[in-house]
Amino acid sequence: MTADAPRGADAPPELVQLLTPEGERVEHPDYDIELTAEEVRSLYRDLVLVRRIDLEAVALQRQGELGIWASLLGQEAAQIGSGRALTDADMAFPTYREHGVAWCRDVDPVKLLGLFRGVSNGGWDPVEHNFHLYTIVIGSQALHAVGYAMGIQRDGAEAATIVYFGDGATSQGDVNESFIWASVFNAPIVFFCQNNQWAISEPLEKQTKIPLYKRASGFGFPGIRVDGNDVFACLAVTRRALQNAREGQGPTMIEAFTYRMGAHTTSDDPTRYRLADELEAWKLKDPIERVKAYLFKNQLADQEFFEKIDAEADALGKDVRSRCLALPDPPPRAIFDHVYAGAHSLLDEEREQYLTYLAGFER
Amino acid sequence: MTADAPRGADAPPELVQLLTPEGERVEHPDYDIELTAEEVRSLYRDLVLVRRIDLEAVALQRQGELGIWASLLGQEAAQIGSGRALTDADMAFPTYREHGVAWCRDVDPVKLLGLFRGVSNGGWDPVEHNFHLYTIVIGSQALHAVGYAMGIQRDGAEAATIVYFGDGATSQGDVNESFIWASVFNAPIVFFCQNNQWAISEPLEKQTKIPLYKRASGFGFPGIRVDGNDVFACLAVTRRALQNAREGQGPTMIEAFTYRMGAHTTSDDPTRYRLADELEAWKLKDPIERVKAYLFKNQLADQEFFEKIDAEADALGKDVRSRCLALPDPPPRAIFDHVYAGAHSLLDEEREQYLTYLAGFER
Amino acid sequence: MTTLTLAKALNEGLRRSMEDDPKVLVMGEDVGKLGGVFRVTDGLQKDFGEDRVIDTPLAESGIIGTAIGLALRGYRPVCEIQFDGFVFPAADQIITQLAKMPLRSLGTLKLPVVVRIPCGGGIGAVEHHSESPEAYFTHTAGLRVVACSNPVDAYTMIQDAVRCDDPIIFFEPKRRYWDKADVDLAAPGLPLDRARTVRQGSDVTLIAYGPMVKTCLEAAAAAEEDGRDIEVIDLRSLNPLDVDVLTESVTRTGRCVVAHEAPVFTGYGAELAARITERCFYSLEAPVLRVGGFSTPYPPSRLEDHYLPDLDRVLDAVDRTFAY
Amino acid sequence: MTTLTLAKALNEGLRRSMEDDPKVLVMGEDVGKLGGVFRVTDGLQKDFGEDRVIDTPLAESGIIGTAIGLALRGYRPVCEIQFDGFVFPAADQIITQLAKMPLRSLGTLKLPVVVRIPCGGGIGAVEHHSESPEAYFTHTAGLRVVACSNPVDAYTMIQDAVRCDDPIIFFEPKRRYWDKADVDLAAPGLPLDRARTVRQGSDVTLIAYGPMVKTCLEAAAAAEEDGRDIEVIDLRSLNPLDVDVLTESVTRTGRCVVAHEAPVFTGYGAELAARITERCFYSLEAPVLRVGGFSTPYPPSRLEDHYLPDLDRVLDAVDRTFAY
Ligand SMILES: Cc1ncc(C[n+]2csc(CCOP(=O)(O)OP(=O)(O)O)c2C)c(N)n1
Ligand SMILES: Cc1ncc(C[n+]2csc(CCOP(=O)(O)OP(=O)(O)O)c2C)c(N)n1
Ligand SMILES: [Mg+2]
Ligand SMILES: [Mg+2]
Repeated sequence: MTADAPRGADAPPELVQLLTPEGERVEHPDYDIELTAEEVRSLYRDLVLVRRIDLEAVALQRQGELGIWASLLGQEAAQIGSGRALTDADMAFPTYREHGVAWCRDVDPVKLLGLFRGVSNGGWDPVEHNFHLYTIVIGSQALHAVGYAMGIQRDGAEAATIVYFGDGATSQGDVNESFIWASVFNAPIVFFCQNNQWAISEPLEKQTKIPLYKRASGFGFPGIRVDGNDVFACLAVTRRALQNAREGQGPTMIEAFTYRMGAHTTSDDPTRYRLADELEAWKLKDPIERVKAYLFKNQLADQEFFEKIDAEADALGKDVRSRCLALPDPPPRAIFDHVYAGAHSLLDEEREQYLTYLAGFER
Repeated sequence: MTADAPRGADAPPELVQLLTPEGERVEHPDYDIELTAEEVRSLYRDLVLVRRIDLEAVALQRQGELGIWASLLGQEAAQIGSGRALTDADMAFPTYREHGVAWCRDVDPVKLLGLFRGVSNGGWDPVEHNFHLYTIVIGSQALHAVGYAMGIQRDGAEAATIVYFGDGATSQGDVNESFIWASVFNAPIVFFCQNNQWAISEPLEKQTKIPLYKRASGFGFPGIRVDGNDVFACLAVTRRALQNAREGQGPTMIEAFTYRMGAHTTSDDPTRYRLADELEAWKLKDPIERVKAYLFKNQLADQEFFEKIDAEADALGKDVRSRCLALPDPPPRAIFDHVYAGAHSLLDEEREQYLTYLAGFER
Repeated sequence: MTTLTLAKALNEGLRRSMEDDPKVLVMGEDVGKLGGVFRVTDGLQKDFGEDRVIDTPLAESGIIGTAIGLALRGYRPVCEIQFDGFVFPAADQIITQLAKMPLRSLGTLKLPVVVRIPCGGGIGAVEHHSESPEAYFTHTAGLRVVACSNPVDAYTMIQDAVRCDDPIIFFEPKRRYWDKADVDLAAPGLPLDRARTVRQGSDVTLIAYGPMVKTCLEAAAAAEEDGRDIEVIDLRSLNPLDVDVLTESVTRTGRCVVAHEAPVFTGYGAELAARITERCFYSLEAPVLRVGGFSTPYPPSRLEDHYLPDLDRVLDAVDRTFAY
Repeated sequence: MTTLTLAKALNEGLRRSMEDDPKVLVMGEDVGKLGGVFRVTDGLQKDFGEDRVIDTPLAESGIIGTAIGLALRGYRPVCEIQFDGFVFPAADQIITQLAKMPLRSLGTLKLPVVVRIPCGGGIGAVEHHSESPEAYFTHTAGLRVVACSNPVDAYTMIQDAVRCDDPIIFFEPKRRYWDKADVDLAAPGLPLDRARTVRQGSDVTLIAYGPMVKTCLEAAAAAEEDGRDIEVIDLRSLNPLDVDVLTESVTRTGRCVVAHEAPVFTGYGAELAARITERCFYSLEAPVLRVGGFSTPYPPSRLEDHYLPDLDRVLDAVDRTFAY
């Protein structure tokens, strides 16, 4: 029972892996998957594009256009692999770093940027995308996801729910309560924990003494650790878990073993608390490079393809940037709108008073 | 992964048991214990006396002398076994039903009754007895206990902490957070869960799908299920867990498999939600009868001994009753005292105003 | 007309809501077979099944958190918090999630969740079973907060609350659960956000809600014997506040006393006093006075009669407004 | 005299507390190596070790709950809640345990726990990072609640808070962390429960605390140009309230405005307004007016300048008191 969290280069033995960092396809007895060349190219494209969006967002923050940004750098495979495992009918509950999953759910990236720019606290329609709003209070969305899954059960629907949270979040009471609820009600849910080894400045050892995926066993459902930098494995494992959930086999916890390559957010300075060589070791396990190597080696894509994707990424980056800059500030009255669905005398009065007050300046 | 909570007569296989319901001593490979005749007689006495206190309290409540009472009937062995495993230096954190543990910590039973009578919200000095106050908000004391254990660590003291909670409490976020803290800080603590099969009207299946003691494995420390109606086993298992804690081996969770023979509290009506034959099955496993049988069979006690204990119990019951009836109501100013350790202008003013107001009636 | 206790009126109201809308769920600790510790959900599980009347694990954050998820899926959960003092483990889910999610979604999401809380003291209970936490929630924008005081209102208010698309904290006056009244099961109620003048008077306005309404009516009756004509207003809705009814009354009477069980300091009465003073400054003959709990935790039950504002303390405050 | 930012003054105060008393601990998320997201605990772990400066698991209930246990064992934990909006998972431990345990023990137990909360808006942050939850705690009997507004007070108040035997909620004005002042490290501070008149004036009393003190001083300076003489009081302690200082001032000026960032409705300002009106009824030329946040969740940052009371809104309220 000692800490078992090799944040360095060595993959722990129990890890499900289908694609090595060198781009070699490996077999796994339980989780194999068939992917066409087209599918792999498509995953590659996703990975590259979301990384590009992320880079652009970091740059925009540096230039003062966003208040803050939480980068997904390094976690692309975990998010694209799991995100692409979802069907349209499935519902996803993110934390605040799931830009890759948002991409899979067709949420306009500019809407994500809007939140960090401060034009709204949400921005997209969760029902339209079956992708809930970002949740900033760590862990609280896990219970929403279980409740939603209980709703799916009651509807008799052919769907599952997935909820995303980090290694740090596993310490919150709410996340543990969500395990209990899910188990007791046999809810169709997948707990997808991106263990990126850090919760701001705190290493995994501050949250657990044993591998996180083992937490599930204490609540009576299966836990699996997957190579979070391996998009094939993340896709395979999540797909299976979702299918189990849809079939009434209850919850699964997936620990995607990955690494936060960047700062916690643009406000953070990781040099204060972690060593550069840890980062270097993880660079060798980059989620994109290994897919590229695989495509190359197996001649499933040529230079032209990669250039095309890069060009698409650049265009996307530019588009996101220009639309972000064009985001209008909301009007003052937006402070008051939608707080309540119905009329609310107090709020209505405050709105009117404030707008009158503001109008006074224009005179 | 189905519910594994035989609330009926059959003991689950993984249960640590040293004394059968028939009073036969059985061996256990890991948890054996040597008890002198004197020690067994002393345990028997404890069991009988706390049951008597409890009966008296129920009667007092029925007669309107207590607002409510939470009976320990059926849980005497779990409480006396674990309570007698404590050394003076150890600290215990109870919920609200631990009258047997309180007895082991030399807390005057009348002080417990005082709480349920409504003369105070606490009543004893937790430092004097190394027995914390009763905690009514389910599960919240588990974190206090872990914090206290972290203090023991920092003091370098030779002591451990034990915290009591029920099966229902295992669903609270706080209890699960306390598991995390205990594991991460390797705190000298024993989690003693009295699984009495019910949380008011809710059977165990509403809290867990798997045996509760397995919860610990998800957090990286050992969990053990003990026959909670077997005072020898409870003593042996708790003693070992406490010793492990004192020696720096970290936390243990003990699930004492027992049964709430009475109502949840005197306000409750269990006939609304549970069947009588469940109760009948558990009566055969009575924690006191088996010790009596053991003492008898092995000629470690004679009729005279049992009569003496019964007489002592009667006397104790009478004494508790009369002292309970004599408990004075606190004076009105007690509302204000001890809210703050230091002076507090607002409270001081309210106290003075109210006492002046009251004095007005006497004129 | 049917004679119902307040608890039974809530039960009937819930039953009707469940009959009317299959999306309505009831959830909480012991709400199923037991029917709740106060029997407010008695018989509902038997008639609507375990999928609609859900006995939950013992965790309040879990109750509210999963209710939010169910609401996101289109359900209308009515959650029971077993006692006032046990709402705090759910504080985060209520304050940071339930209250704020509609705005966060720019109105795309509605969260029709009702959180029922038996509240207040006077039943001789142990710690945490007698509290009045309303001010924590009235100060939380995004929530509606209501409190019923009698069986007639209880019956319609719970149905209106279930029908409302906003999250609502619904306070039930514990010590009045067994009060009886004739309830017309077909009569519509006053809109949920409206106060009711429960007694007309001209000398002073007495404002209360929940369990204190009865106390205030008794105080008014007693004062009548002394020739003092007290108007009593039952707020019913604490957020939003039906301030016009209060303004009209205090403008007329010139004096006002507010009473609640919660501690006075930063309590809900402070808002009433401040707001009424803003509105009625020139009409007030005396400051708005507050009667309530002390700045202490709720005391052990043998002292609760001192803590709870009674007829005498209410009338003492009334007298004091006349000393100005 | 040393020039210190408010954050650094807190850091120095904490350092001194830890030097003076080996039982003082610091705990929270990222308080160790990182020194806290605002660097208030910078360097403390390096100098006092991991046993005294504890990076905790990510769970606020756990932080306060274990701090209570440590206090029961004789320690004096200073807990950091990373941002105001994240105090709610700890609400139960603070409200039902920390606040009530001393009384529950009839004074046998003391709980010298300090809960530090960076509070307020104005830093362009995302949701939950700009809130002002003080009213939830001032309404919770058993707690003391204080708010510092400047480096000089920050330095002594944190030390006094650590020395105090009661649990204290200690609010730190986030957007003022980088404000600088000359601090005399040897000078004793005003007692923790006392308000300070930070500017003398005769026309109207302006009451604030925490981040709004600076705004109010700026408002007073601006008003001076218009010939209006505003007195500004920095409350420092919210519970208990130093009501005598307020009464004296308002009796003199006859007008009063209170300002805070939290929503006005059932906010702390309601208590100030109600209490001051009770005390100064005959002296008031106008009702006590409140300026604060709206009855909405804290808005996205591009709108926060509208939400936060600024100099203009404060002076508008001042003007309105003169319209009576
Ligand atoms: C309840 C709560 N407490 C504290 C925070 C501040 N905070 C934001 S992110 C974070 C660390 C989260 O770590 P983890 O769960 O591992 O997710 P990651 O950021 O690594 O993706 C903390 C402490 C918060 N958002 N919510
Ligand atoms: C936070 C909280 N929620 C609800 C309650 C009401 N309540 C009191 S006891 C109880 C059931 C407790 O069950 P369990 O933990 O199994 O302990 P037992 O009573 O069986 O000893 C409940 C729901 C409470 N005291 N605290
Ligand atoms: Mg992380
Ligand atoms: Mg139980």
